[in-house]
Amino acid sequence: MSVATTANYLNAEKGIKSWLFTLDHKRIGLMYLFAVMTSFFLGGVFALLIRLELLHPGQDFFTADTYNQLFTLHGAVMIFLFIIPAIPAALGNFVLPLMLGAKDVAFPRLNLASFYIYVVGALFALYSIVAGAVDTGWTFYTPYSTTTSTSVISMTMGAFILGFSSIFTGVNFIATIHKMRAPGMTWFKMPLMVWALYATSIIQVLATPVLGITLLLLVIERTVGIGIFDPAMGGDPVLFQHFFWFYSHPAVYIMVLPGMGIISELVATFSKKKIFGYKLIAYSSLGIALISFLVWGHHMFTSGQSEFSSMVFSFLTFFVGIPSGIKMFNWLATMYKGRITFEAPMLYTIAFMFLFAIGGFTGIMLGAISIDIHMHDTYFVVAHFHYTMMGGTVIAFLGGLHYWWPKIWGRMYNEKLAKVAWAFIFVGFNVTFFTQFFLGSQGMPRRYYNYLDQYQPLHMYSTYGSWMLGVGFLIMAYYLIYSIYKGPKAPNNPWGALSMEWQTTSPPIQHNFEDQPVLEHEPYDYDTRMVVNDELIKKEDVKEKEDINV
Amino acid sequence: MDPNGSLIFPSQVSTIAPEVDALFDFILYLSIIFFILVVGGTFYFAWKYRKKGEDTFTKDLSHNNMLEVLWTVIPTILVFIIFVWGFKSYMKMTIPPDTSMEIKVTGQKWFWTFNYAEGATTTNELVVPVNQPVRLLMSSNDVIHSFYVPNFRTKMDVLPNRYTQLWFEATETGEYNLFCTEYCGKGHSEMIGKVKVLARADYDAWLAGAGNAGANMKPEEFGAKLYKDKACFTCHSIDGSPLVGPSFKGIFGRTEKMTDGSEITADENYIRESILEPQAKVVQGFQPIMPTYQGVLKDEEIDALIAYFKTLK
Amino acid sequence: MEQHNTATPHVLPLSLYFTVAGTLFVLTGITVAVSFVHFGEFNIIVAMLIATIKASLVALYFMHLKYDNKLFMAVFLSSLIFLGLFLTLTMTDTMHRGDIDPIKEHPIKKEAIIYDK
Amino acid sequence: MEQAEKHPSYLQHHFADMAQQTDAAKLGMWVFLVTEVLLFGGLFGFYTFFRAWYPEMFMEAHKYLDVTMGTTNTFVLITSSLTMALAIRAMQLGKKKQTIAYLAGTLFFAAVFLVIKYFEYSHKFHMGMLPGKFYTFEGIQAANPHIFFSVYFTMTGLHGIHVIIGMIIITWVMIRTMRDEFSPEYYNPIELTGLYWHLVDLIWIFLFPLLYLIG
Repeated sequence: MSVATTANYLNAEKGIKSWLFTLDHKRIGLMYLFAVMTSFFLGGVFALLIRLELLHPGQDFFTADTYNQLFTLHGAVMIFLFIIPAIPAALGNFVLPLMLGAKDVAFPRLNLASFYIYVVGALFALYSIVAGAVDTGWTFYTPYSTTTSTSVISMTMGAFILGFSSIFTGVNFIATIHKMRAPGMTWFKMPLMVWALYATSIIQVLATPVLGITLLLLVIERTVGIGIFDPAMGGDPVLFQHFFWFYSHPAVYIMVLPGMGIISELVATFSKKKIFGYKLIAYSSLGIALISFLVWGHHMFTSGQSEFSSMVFSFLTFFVGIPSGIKMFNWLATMYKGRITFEAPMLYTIAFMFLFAIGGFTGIMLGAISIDIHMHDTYFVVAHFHYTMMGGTVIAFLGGLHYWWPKIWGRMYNEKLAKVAWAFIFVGFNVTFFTQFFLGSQGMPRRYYNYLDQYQPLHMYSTYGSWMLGVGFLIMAYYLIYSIYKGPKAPNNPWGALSMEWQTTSPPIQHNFEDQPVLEHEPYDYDTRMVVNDELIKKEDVKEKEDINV
Repeated sequence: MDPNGSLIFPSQVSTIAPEVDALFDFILYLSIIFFILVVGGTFYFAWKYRKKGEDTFTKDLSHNNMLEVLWTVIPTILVFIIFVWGFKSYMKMTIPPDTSMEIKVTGQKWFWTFNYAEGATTTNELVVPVNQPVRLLMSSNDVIHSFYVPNFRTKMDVLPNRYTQLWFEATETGEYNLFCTEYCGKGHSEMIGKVKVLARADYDAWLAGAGNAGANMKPEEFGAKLYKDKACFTCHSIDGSPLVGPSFKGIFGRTEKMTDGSEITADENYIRESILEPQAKVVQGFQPIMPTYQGVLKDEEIDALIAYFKTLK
Repeated sequence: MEQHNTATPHVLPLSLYFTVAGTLFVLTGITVAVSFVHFGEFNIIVAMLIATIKASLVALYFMHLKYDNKLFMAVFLSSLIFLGLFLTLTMTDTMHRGDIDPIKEHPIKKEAIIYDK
Repeated sequence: MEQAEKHPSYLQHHFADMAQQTDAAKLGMWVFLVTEVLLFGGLFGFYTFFRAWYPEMFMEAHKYLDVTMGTTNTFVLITSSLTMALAIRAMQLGKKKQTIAYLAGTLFFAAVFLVIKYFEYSHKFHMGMLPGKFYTFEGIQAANPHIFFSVYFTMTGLHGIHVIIGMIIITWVMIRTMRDEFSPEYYNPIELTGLYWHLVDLIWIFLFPLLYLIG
């Protein structure tokens, strides 16, 4: 694969077996990366097909059944197979031990097991396409999911198994962060990405089992008819929604927290500035993790839950917005008086600020109960969560992918093409989803295969936007894959970053570091440290380079 | 979009709508201010502090307690205001006034049925008087549906084996869209009805006539009307193409193979049974998912439908 | 973090294990005996109280929580706290459905379809 | 690092010393136990909500569970927990034979637990007290008694699966003990198995009174 001259993790061992049975977190991370990108491609194709059908009202390309299966698959694949493992299991697996100065994660075998569990879960989920695709939506609401004749069981079993993969990653990361930090790296000298992964792992560990038991019960309900979710059997479908959202709301933060971690890294690195309010950002990650467990009922304002419940959940919901807001302000303040450069990762950072702000503000709107009553299950919600999930998480993921790409492969991608792809994605995204805010507030319900003529113009623009997005991702796929084979050799520290993963070679050697690294400076000490051409320059050594105020 | 509405919302037709929109506008303006502050700030800083010339060390600005407290406290106060405001209007839209009239709503795959206290029954068309609080007592016969009228800004899930309620007071006459917003399967996007808001006198006249709607029509015409009104078309075409159920084209006198292997010729008895007990005999190749119309259709209505089917050659 | 070196085992006296097991046996006996006396809702409180004491004994001594890294205790307690939050917040719904309109409190048909004869 | 003098075979390459490895493993296990608590937590939730909705039915239905068998099983499981704890203690002192004996004892009691559970289950099956739509028993007058048995079978069933998994793991560490893989310096796998086994006991400690005693 790589033709680098020195020994590194990519070429140290050869043959397919050395990959399939590897215990190296970097190789496992790469296998995950390959898997999640495949899922992203699949989910993306489903999305394009959905948008294609919605170009005009009425039946154009698919039947209603096919359409319902498409949006279910789009949701399930994107959420369970792509976005949840994307940053922690793929990128996180690769960078976490490097950032901590460790040789590996705490439990390498568990790490490999989690990958294969993911694969098994994915096969289950994809089998459901062959076995008569599910048409329940990724939320599996009862009693629809217990009565429909499609293959709900294989999909829910898939999600159940994927849950274990997610739990094992979380267990692994928690133990790693607690026990494997390099000498000198105290909790408040860790990179903020590590804090974000820590908070993410807490949610994974605490919330996923509840989804597990819920899906298991759904399977039992379908097979044996135990009757706890089925109103005809004396059960309660609203209870299912509580159980489901107890996981699935925190899951939103499993997705976005690591994205925020990436943004914290990027904004400091590309502003060459000490991160502003380090502790506040770290605590806000934990705060989000905690509060995210207390707000799930805001998905259920119209579900028939008690009014008291709606009040409590609406109240708590607003408090989850505050730590996110704090982070935004801190990133902004980090840019102040920085020395900003605009490589692709920084462009993604700016795009993140723009898109996530919109996602956040519309989240506040939806948190107010009376507005949510109108907006619930309309395209407004669809647009809102795409702005947070795609505009937030996916954009941050892409930023991180470009940022660590040279470290992963030892190759640079084509910066010009990266900027072109970024522009396509940024504009295409807004065209696709900003229109949907208006569709939603005008009353267009989600999961509609057919719609009234009055909504046609906006649907049309939205579909055009999705094509732009598709073109952007195609360009990206081209230059990234090209760079693996033909890209120019990357320096060890192309961005001049100070955290530990940049102190080893690109790509890293098999056990990450020649000697156990010891923390000498904090990850964001850009006021006294500078890296030029892989060389660390200390302020105390360079008297003539006093900080020039720009 | 709605010609009477704004860019964002469809026109306001209930007493609660202006309140919802006002809160929305409040948050919208706040959001625009903060958006300019944060995202505008991002662009401004990005341009102002872009790298000019050589690499340098940057300033050690790592925290500022005053600022950090400010941008924690101010948003907290603002969201608290939003919560109280939102909750107050929510309480208003939750508790129906004592003067409300009551209509029973049943959702099922994939149409709405409305039962009036006066005995009238309509399908997919809710007729209400203007300036009159109306309380809907809702339940579902199969899966969860959701009752949503964008112009009223109200929505409530309709659950099987549970009652939920929703109330509104329409402020302008006209016809408004009624959507199902909880995904309920194949016909979900066809589960669209109308809310007809009438002036009081028109409403009373309609109510008086609603009981004997087919009185002065030929049976086959009445049947054709019922085919439309009762939303049979969601599942049964009249052009021969199979949808969820078999087509009605040429149904009368047609011999079909059933799921149990027997063959049945569709006559009056069979059609009648299929409407009242749809699961008794199901045509091969179709799912046994049709709901019963027991209590929804009256005898003379079934007869009218049969008369209509006879015309579909 | 690293308060106590787990590389050298911390051996507890044999008598302690038997005392704990003995206490667990006795408590089991008590909770069964008490269940035959009817205190109404008080029965639940007593049973749960005894179960909690028993569980604490197992966790503290058999699972060595008392002697191990305090972090483990925090980890374990967090699971109970979050479980508590889950139950409490869900009960804001399940216990309050009829608050505004009593008709919403109960299912329309109380018996499940399997009892339809 | 400084531990270059000695790197025993059971110390994995990416750890600096035994203390780090043991502590990491234990922390990992405790975090995993948290997920187990929440997995069962969902079922405890069902118990709580449905008991609150149908208190009379729960009172009525729980009388059909066999308190004698339940109590016996509680004693059996506590004893197995004791032998598990003693197995670990024996290994801390390097007494290999004792460890094997105690582990075998734990396995034995676990088996007894399952046998008793089997008799309980078959009795319920026989009487038609099955979960959900298979429920045919007619002796209970309150509404929807099948839900109680749904809760009973899912809770004890999931617990039973955990007992079986525990038995497999105990057998595995027992074989490893026989192969002389453990010593007072390294007995981490037995310790972790113990933690898992005690948790299975802990869950039963709550299941028992909730289902058998107060219903």
